[in-house]
Amino acid sequence: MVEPGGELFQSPDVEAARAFFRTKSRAMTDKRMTVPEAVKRFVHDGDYLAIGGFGSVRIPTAALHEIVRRRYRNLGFCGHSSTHDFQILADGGVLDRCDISYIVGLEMRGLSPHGRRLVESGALRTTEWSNAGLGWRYKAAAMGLPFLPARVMLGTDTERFSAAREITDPFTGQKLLAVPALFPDVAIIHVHQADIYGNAQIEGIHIVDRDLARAAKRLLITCERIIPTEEFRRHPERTTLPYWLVDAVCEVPGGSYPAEMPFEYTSDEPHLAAWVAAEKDETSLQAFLERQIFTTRDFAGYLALNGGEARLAELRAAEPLQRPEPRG
Amino acid sequence: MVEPGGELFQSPDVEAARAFFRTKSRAMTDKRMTVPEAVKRFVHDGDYLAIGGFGSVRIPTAALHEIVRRRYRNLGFCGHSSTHDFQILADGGVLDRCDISYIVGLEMRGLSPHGRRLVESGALRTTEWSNAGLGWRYKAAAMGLPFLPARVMLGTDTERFSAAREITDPFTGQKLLAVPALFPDVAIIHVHQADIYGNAQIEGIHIVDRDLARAAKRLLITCERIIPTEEFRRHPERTTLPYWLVDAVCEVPGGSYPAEMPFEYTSDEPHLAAWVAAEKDETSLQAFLERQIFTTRDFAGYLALNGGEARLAELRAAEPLQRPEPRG
Amino acid sequence: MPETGRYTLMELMICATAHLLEDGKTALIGTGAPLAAAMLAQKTHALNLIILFEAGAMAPILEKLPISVAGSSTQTHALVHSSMDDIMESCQRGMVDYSFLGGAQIDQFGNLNSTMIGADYARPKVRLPGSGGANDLASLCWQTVTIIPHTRRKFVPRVDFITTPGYLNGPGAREAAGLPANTGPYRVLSTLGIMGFDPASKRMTVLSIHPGVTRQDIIDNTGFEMLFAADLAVTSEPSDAELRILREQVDPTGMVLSKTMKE
Amino acid sequence: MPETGRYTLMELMICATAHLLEDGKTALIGTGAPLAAAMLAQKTHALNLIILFEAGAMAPILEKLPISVAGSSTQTHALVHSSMDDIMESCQRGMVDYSFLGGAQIDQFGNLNSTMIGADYARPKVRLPGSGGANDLASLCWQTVTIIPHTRRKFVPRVDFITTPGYLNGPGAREAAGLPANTGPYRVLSTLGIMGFDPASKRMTVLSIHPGVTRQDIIDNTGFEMLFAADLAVTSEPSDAELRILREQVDPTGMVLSKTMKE
Repeated sequence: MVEPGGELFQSPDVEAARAFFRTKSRAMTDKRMTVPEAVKRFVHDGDYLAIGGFGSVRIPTAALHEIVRRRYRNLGFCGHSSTHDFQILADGGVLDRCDISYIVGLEMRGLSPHGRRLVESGALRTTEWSNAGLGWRYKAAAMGLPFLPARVMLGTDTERFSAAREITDPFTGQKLLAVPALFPDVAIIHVHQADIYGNAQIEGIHIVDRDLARAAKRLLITCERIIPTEEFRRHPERTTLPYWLVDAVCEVPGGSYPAEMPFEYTSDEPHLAAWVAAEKDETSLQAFLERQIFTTRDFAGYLALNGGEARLAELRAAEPLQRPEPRG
Repeated sequence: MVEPGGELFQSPDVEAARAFFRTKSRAMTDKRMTVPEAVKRFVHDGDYLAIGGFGSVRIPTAALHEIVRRRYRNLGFCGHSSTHDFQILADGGVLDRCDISYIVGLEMRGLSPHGRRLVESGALRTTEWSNAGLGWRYKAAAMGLPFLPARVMLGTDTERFSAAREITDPFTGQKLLAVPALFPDVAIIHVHQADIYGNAQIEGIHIVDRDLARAAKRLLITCERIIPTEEFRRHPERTTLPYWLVDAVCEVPGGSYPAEMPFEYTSDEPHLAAWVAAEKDETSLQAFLERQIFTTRDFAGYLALNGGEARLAELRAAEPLQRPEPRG
Repeated sequence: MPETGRYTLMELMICATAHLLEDGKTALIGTGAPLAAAMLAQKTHALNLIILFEAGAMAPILEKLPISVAGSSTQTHALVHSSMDDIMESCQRGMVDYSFLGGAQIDQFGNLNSTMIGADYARPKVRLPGSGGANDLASLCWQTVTIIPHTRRKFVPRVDFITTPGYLNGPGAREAAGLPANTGPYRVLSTLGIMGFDPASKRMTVLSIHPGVTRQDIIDNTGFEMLFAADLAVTSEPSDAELRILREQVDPTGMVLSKTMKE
Repeated sequence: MPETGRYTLMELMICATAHLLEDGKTALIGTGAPLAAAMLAQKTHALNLIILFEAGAMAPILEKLPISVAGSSTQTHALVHSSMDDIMESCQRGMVDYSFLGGAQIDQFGNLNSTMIGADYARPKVRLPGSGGANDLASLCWQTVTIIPHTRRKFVPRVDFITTPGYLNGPGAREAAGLPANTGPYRVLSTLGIMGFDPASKRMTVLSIHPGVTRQDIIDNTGFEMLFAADLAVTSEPSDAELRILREQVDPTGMVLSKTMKE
């Protein structure tokens, strides 16, 4: 029996979670606010943070920058399929602990030099997981369960350096892994459409965002556009998140830039490459962050600095996915 | 600690299930066939059967009648929110065992006299569950897990007469119920649209059919209409079931009659009331079944006997849900 | 209480139920009287009460009282067409405030039987539907309300089968069984009065008596020793406005209002 | 083998990978060479190969090679826009036949390291991304294929960190660990040859050597004792038709084909 070796950053206690969710407001109120307002109000030093999307796909860039801009400290992070989102937070120096299924790597774009330095220096407390294992931790929380059984990670060092535990199926005696529920203090998800109350539509694949949105204690939404509530009542099969899960709604057109937003715009590869290049040493990284984040007032400033609407128009033109035509 | 008292009708062994699913064909072949062909080919005496929908909503009536018409024997049944579907099978005398979260009852329509007689006589071996508990048994199977933890049924006679077991959360010590995976031998689900390969769309709520379709070893689909595969590729967010889950596709317009089909037609209340009335004693029930099922060649014959297209047109006109208008 | 005069017993009970529902809360509701109460609440003091149906409809705008909890009438103008697992998992996570139950038998701890009448599970005298979602909702939702006719056949010393958990065999029993903390029966609305549960003993306690009903009526129609609150009240009567909305908007066809609460 | 002549080493490896894929099977595929191989297989002998991406796209018709496994290019004309949990649960249920892996290190049992180089987890010499979905796919899919450059730095006696399970420490180890039965590494495609695993010892065994490569080349570039099949073959070369489809239809921009398999 492999003993759990990794640190468990968030409690899987479902009674504590239920007590919190009992008090979470279900009121149908106008939750629109600016990104700075939303971040200031719902993100606190020391919080455990989770981000929707997939690193370079559908990420809430504006909120990530604002967290760096406000120089938050000691945030925990769920490194689930994280690439540019982790890069922003790691470069900004706001993290002190991290559950990892995938960080530092940038898929086909190589590795993040500063992400590597951060972990190799021992400055980040880390615990290992797999994508499914970490995703099922969200699902356990979303289901109101302290754990879910799984058949992954078993027998590996990934298990040894995780905080999972081995259990036995009471019916067949099958050995299984128990992955503990993960209730992030705050999650931020970028979506296509939302109404003023927080009802939200995500188009294309959902990755793990349905479960993440339900697992999170506080949930911030940034969206490409605000639409009328009537649209949700006309297409209830398309509602990804009901409003009572959501604490803040921020309208940020182009809000996933420089990451791609399916059906909207593709990624800005030169900018992402420049970001990696800027990480080559601390000096160039700090100069880059100063220019891109600390001296830009907000996301609009950041976007303007990198080509603004004209650049976004190019990226929109290059997007492979087209919205489906109206149904017959 | 409550000892499990109920009979476990289906093995939750995930290794056996994996071995089966490994051999299940993923070939993209034309799976259209008549209901008699599909039932004859994929349903066998002694099988454990599960039905989609919700008893009087979106049920595969044609297949249920065919199972009775062919006088199957010793079928197991998953009585999850079952009303008219259970009524047809129970009246037809094809069942010998049943997992129960809800049977005999007909929601606002009272109780099934024959369903009562069947259980009160001891002719049916039964095991108790709750709707969530039984639904999560499908989900465990769909997830490839031998069980899922749950916080229901605990401390009650429903638990005592179930086949669930109590376990302890390895992280918090919380007492939980383990509900065993349920892999039905065959499931039958009525859907709105399907293509010739088995890709399927269900409109409105899904109840537990996403999980059921994935849990079932063999899956028969009856549908209101066949549509081109291109429609699925144009609206991939609306695909409820991918074709590789499906073994047979039967086009049966009005196929949920006399149960309602959201967005299509409402229920035939007088006919459902007549069915309950016919159950008052064995003689009247057998006469009713003779007339409605055994002497009708197929579902078309049954429909014609009860008003046919004219009646269906009235029920279509009375359907409260309208298809959403095309998206802007 | 005679079914004559300004309002019926059913109307009184529906209005009393509606008064229990706060605005901006989530309520898991089945068919019949509780749904009429929820619709009335939405049209009076609880505009943003979130109605959920166990089969998967979330926050619909109801046009007519549904026959089935999965039917089209539960899905009209809904915000989400979801699934039973999503609904039940929301309950398990602690997001659902109210749920409503019924049953063939209830005991002093609020345990409910909707499975069977008789002594032998294998050969029941009367087979009933079973739990359906009742056990789930009573286990997982924060406050459960039971609506049930008040007779000795239903208010029994010991239910033949505990389908759905009340306080089981008393204080601490739910927690010991592993059920979520701080849950359990909240109110019982009967044809004679409104009952709660004594915080210490978890025993059923009459909080208010319906107009025209006596304390003795309740004692005579209860199969166990019923407790009575010190500050025993009379159930507040429906207002003319409530009755008008109930009759004209909530249930114009009388689908529920025409029913009586007798067995 | 020189990167000159009728085809490149990358082209040889992509075609060899494509030959492993049967029609009408399910394949969980990431980005890069394996995806090029799957697209080639679809355009040659495996028209109905079902391509799945771990982030949620099911059975797309790919127009260009994606940069991200969650990007728009994985979703074009898909049959289902689903989610990672649906995909991973399909793998766990036994519905996914093939998956493809890579890594920084591999040992004789096919265990893979993509987490860290060094001896101390807390202070790694080189931090790598971690498992991503690799551990999941290697645990759950029926046949896993690893594509990896063949050097002593990668083919090591002992990986610094077992990120992803091969046969762990040998026969029976996967089953003892609780991993699904009859799973495990199927093939290793390197820059020098194609390896399988000895059924009895579960040790890596060369099945075929790429054209122009010698047995000694493999021994010299492997950090553990490599086994060789009795009927050692030469890896079949790409046909002109395959090369044409690969260059003109699968990867016209050279996104993958322009890469070399060196570190």
